[in-house]
Amino acid sequence: MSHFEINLAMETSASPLDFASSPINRGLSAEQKIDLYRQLTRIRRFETASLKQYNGSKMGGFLHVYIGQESVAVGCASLMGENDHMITAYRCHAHALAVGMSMNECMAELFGKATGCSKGKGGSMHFFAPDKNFWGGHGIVAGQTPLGLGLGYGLKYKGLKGAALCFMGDGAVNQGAFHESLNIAALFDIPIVYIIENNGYSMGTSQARSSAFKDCLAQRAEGYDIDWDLANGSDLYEVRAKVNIAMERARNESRPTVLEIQTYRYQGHSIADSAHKKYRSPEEIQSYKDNHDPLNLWRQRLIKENLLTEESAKKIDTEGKLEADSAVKFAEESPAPTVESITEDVYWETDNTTEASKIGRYFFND
Amino acid sequence: MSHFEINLAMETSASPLDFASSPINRGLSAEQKIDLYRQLTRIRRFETASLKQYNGSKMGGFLHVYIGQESVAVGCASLMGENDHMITAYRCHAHALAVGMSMNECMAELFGKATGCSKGKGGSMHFFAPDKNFWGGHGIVAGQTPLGLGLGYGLKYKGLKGAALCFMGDGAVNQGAFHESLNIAALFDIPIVYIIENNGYSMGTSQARSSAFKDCLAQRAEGYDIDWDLANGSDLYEVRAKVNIAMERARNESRPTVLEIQTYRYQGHSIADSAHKKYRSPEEIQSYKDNHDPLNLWRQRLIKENLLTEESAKKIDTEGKLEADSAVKFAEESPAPTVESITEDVYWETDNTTEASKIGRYFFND
Amino acid sequence: MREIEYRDALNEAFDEELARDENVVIMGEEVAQYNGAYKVTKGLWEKWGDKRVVDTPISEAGFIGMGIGASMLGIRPVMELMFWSFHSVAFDQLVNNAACCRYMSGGLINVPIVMRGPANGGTNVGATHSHTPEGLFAAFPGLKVCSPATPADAKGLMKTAIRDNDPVYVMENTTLYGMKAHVPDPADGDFTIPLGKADIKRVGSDISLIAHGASVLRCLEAAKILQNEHGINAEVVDLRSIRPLDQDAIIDSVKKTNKAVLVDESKPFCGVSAQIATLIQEYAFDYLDAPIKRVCTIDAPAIYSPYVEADQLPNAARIVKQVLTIA
Amino acid sequence: MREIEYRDALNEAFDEELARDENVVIMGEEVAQYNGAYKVTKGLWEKWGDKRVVDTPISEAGFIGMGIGASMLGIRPVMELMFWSFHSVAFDQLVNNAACCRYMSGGLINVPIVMRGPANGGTNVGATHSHTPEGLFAAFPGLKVCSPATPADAKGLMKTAIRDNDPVYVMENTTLYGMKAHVPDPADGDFTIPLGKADIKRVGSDISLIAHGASVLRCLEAAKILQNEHGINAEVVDLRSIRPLDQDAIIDSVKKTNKAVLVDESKPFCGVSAQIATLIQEYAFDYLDAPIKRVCTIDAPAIYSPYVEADQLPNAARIVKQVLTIA
Ligand SMILES: Cc1ncc(C[n+]2csc(CCOP(=O)(O)OP(=O)(O)O)c2C)c(N)n1
Ligand SMILES: Cc1ncc(C[n+]2csc(CCOP(=O)(O)OP(=O)(O)O)c2C)c(N)n1
Ligand SMILES: [Mg+2]
Ligand SMILES: [Mg+2]
Repeated sequence: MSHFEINLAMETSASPLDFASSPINRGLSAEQKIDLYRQLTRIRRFETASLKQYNGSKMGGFLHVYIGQESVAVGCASLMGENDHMITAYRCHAHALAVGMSMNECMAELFGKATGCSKGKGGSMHFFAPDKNFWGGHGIVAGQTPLGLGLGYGLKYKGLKGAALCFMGDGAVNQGAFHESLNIAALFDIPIVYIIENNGYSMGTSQARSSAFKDCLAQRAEGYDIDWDLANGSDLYEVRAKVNIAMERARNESRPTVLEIQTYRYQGHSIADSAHKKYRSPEEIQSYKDNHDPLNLWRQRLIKENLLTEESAKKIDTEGKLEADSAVKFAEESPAPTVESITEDVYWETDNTTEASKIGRYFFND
Repeated sequence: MSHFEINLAMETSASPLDFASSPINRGLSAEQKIDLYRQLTRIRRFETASLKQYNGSKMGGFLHVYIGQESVAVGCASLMGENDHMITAYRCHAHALAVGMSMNECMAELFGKATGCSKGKGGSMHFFAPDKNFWGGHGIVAGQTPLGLGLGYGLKYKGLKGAALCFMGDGAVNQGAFHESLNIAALFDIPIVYIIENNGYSMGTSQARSSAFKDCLAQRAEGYDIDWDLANGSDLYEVRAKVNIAMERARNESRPTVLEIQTYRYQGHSIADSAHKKYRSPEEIQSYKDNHDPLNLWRQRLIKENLLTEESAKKIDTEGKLEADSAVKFAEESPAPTVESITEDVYWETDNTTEASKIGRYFFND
Repeated sequence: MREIEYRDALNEAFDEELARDENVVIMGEEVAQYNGAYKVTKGLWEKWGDKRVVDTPISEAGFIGMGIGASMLGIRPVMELMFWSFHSVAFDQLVNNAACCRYMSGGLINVPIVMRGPANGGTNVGATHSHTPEGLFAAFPGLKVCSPATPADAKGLMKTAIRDNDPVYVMENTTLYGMKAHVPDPADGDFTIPLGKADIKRVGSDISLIAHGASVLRCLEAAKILQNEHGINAEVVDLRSIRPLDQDAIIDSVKKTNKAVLVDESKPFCGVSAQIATLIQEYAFDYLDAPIKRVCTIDAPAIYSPYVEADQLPNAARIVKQVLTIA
Repeated sequence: MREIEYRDALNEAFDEELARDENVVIMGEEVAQYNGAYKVTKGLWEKWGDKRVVDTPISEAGFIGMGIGASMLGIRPVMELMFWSFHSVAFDQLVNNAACCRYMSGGLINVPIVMRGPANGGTNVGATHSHTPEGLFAAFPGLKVCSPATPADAKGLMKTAIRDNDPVYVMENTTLYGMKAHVPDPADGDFTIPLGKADIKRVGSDISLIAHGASVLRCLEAAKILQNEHGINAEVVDLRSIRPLDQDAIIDSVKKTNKAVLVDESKPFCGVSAQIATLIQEYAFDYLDAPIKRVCTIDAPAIYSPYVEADQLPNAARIVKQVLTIA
């Protein structure tokens, strides 16, 4: 039984829900709905372009693309207000774009250019935009989960009404740091939403081979007396409805939630993962594309709602493609970081040449 | 509501159980039952003696005594067969004695003497007896939980029918390593029993201030689809009955269990913890001593079963006291380790002056 | 002259900084209601309440990571590791998230946390509880490390650490908590000591003893013996801060004395003293009359036995012996 | 002469040791069905099955601790960290349980595990994935560390590590996995290389370049340039093993050349090279014609950008430049 089927089995045991009519979705204007489609396509176009550029050897290191999962980042970001914060793992491009980062700075970062969002220092796994309440982009599996807790803690400490959204993969639930975070979240009443983006695999390992669980991964939250839920990630309405409930719980009751969102990645774990059609069948991949693709489903939805036509949808998609192309051009033409810049951005005090930075030796290069 | 009351509330919801008549207890001979009493008293006497010696400055470092919890270690050790293994945290004297280590080697270890079980290198927190399937004595909270998993893994790898017993405190459940261990235990079908010795406090922090949970700590096991149970630690019959079920599950089904045993420590966390009557009331301590003391209860039980009289019980207790006194004498008269011994027991290869040990420099003292 | 204990000097630093900046929050296991395992935070919870002084569960990776995350939003957590030795269960948060987030974000983030607690041997708590990781952390660019040897240094460095905008790891010492010495009266003004500034704890001319933390006190004992019994006038350089490091003070001292013995409670392999020796031979090569010698902790896990642990650590006798090989 | 890749040399070592000793078990994330993230364990699961080659969840502290516990019962786990960088989430198991259990038990226990995986920069994977912790672990008595630079060394050292009765941490290198060179044919007999034995990879007379891991190859490149363009005949000493350390080979080389440049992919502060420099100045003080110099990774977290990462690491140009300051 695939993880989607588990989900669907659970859903049908309750009365079938129409998430389109949940208050948070009913309030959406036509433009907003169309803009959500724009975000979905922009992300897919960005990822497609980056994949191509990676294969053209324009980047180094890893590239983990998000194609297939777009509804999750987009749905979540669309709910964020001034005091809501986001943090995620290494598969971070979509989250970055969804909170409003430009394709230019993101693509330039992938190219390792000085104009990148992290000045070429972070790369694919480390996009950041604190001004947009986006705190990365983190490479160590589950290492971001206590940081997310800290964002929630900070909100609460400052007396602000907000939620921290912390994303992680299905493989990440078995890291100790996550469990320590859950206990603290419950004990300290931290306004955080842990979102498990369950795409069924951690690298080449299926969920069943990496995690012991009863009905689903989010259910582990019960042991800490934390509310939890399971959502079908292919439906943007459902993502928004369920994440919103969790965010409201954080904002109003300062209580944590663990929300597992069922989704799927079409590509390999990273671009190096050429064997990804071995540990899962081509049929499985195709069936997700055919039946669960978040872009297709949202487009069809909006067409049915008479907000889009095939043509206008196509136009939006083309705009995304052009934007991605132009980001590639921007990245290509941007300057590389200098060797001198290697020792910048290490210490705040030396970067700001404060009085403190003048006392003692900070760097030990011969 | 104290953690005992929670326990009792849960018990009464089921039909009251008479653990004395469970098969594992019915099979006990008179001698065996009396010997269990002897073990309980030996431990209490050893701990009382060590406490006195510590206060007389005969030892360094920490001393975490086990008084009040004796039924747990004794009950568990009494169930161990040839292929069962035990590992625990720093509050380890009782486990050591219960598996058959001598008071002499244990007391000498506390004194830091060369005749100690760890040659004076480990101290109070680090008793070991691999020949008795006892693997320590570990100072880092929950650091022993993956090691325990390894003991179970080793059993399974070798095709032996046995159980690994891994003990930990109620404060230790919030360490990441424990949760990683639980997932692996369930995923790999490891024959292990995790025993949470819940004495209600981790240092000065009550269970409620350190852990978020629903009904009890062991229930967290549910998230990993692991069997769990809760036991009243003041009743030796109950401890044996419930631990035995778990050990049989390990031996026969190679499945893990998490078992929470409600118990209480009469002394402070360590001897340095002079404030322990502040974070818990003298009345609370007294009520445990009056109503839950495992020695008293077991003695009364055996008297009721006509296996002991107040007199014969007293005699056993006196023997324990004499044994402890003589262990103090042994420890006092034993030689201290030499300075040269500091660099022994670091590497197996250098200790055994193998060929390998003669190649390259191993130690970097000037 | 006011004399107070090292632990009280730290306590005063926390109290003053809690008053100065509402974003400062003290956090750790048993730091609030229990007053700290070593009573360093005594009275602060009672005075400042639940918000500013916070007890955590035994989840070092969890609460330290939480502090790092909160610091990105401008909170200034001052977090206790009951023993610095427990860094081992929070290492990822300490060396990746605290040290690298600024870098990986191209300078968009800073992490103004303080991590503190005792890091020393000498109290018979065995191998897992006696780590001295000052060199280990100073090896990670992005981190700052200091190790005060006196009550005044403890207070002055701690206040600076709390105000610093980068992560600062302060290594205290359980064997020093009860040490009493002069600390300027708060009434005489704000008292801080900069990171990166060594302190010549004894002026001398014949040999430089270079140390940090409790080893500084061992050096002072040794210097007395050297003076009285061997007529050797040793200079004692207290590094105080490991990173940033006062290289000038080290090199100046060696250029004057032409000889150096480094005293370091680290294990010898890649300890702080290895780094200092490397710098001295590079920057004072022509001034050295003899090889630089070291006195480190004897190269084994920390032994428990109270009968021999003192011998495993640097002590006056071992320092004197080592000095005499080159003096 | 048979030439095979570094990764295949390792694979051959595993295969041979799996055959030799039924207690050897290969363990780690993606090592079995996926053949390893870098295909180092390719084919082993298919050949040896579920019992001997085991995929683990992403729980480094959990499975490494499990391996340590199992090793106490005589199992010999050979555990992969997909990157050595991930040591940060398992640090407690690696430096306390693996390194100290023997000591704390007074020698009753031993921990015959192998930890292995790549530890290097140079592949643009950024700060958290590019740690080089060989010095960090060698600092803990109880542990052994080696770092092979060639396919033959990789095979020979790995087989020795697996048979060793203490914990051995083998630091491989993703940039070397594809390197092809001679490795003796198994048909010619059991091939092992002892720990603690350095290898002079190039004999020279004018200066000693001392390195380990991929830096050895950088030294060989630099030596060529030095010879051809500057007439300097450099000796290249490959440490291979960091602990135990072949101090004699180091000192002998320096006594011959009277000059040393240490090349070390560690960060400079307390890196392996700091320890080597300390030893040289102590044991070859009178033979040194110039200060010992170092070429380390530039002192910042690892930068991602493919345009500059090579400049952050030791490279031939930087080595040549440093040599010329003292040659
Ligand atoms: C602590 C740690 N261990 C291992 C890795 C290597 N690694 C990177 S991603 C990954 C798989 C994670 O899978 P999942 O959490 O499901 O996220 P997904 O890639 O599916 O988004 C692994 C093993 C790492 N980065 N950090
Ligand atoms: C990782 C780690 N953090 C903190 C400590 C300090 N410490 C030792 S025991 C203890 C309390 C543990 O309480 P619990 O697990 O309930 O066991 P108990 O002492 O009650 O037997 C603490 C905080 C430690 N040894 N290791
Ligand atoms: Mg996944
Ligand atoms: Mg407890």
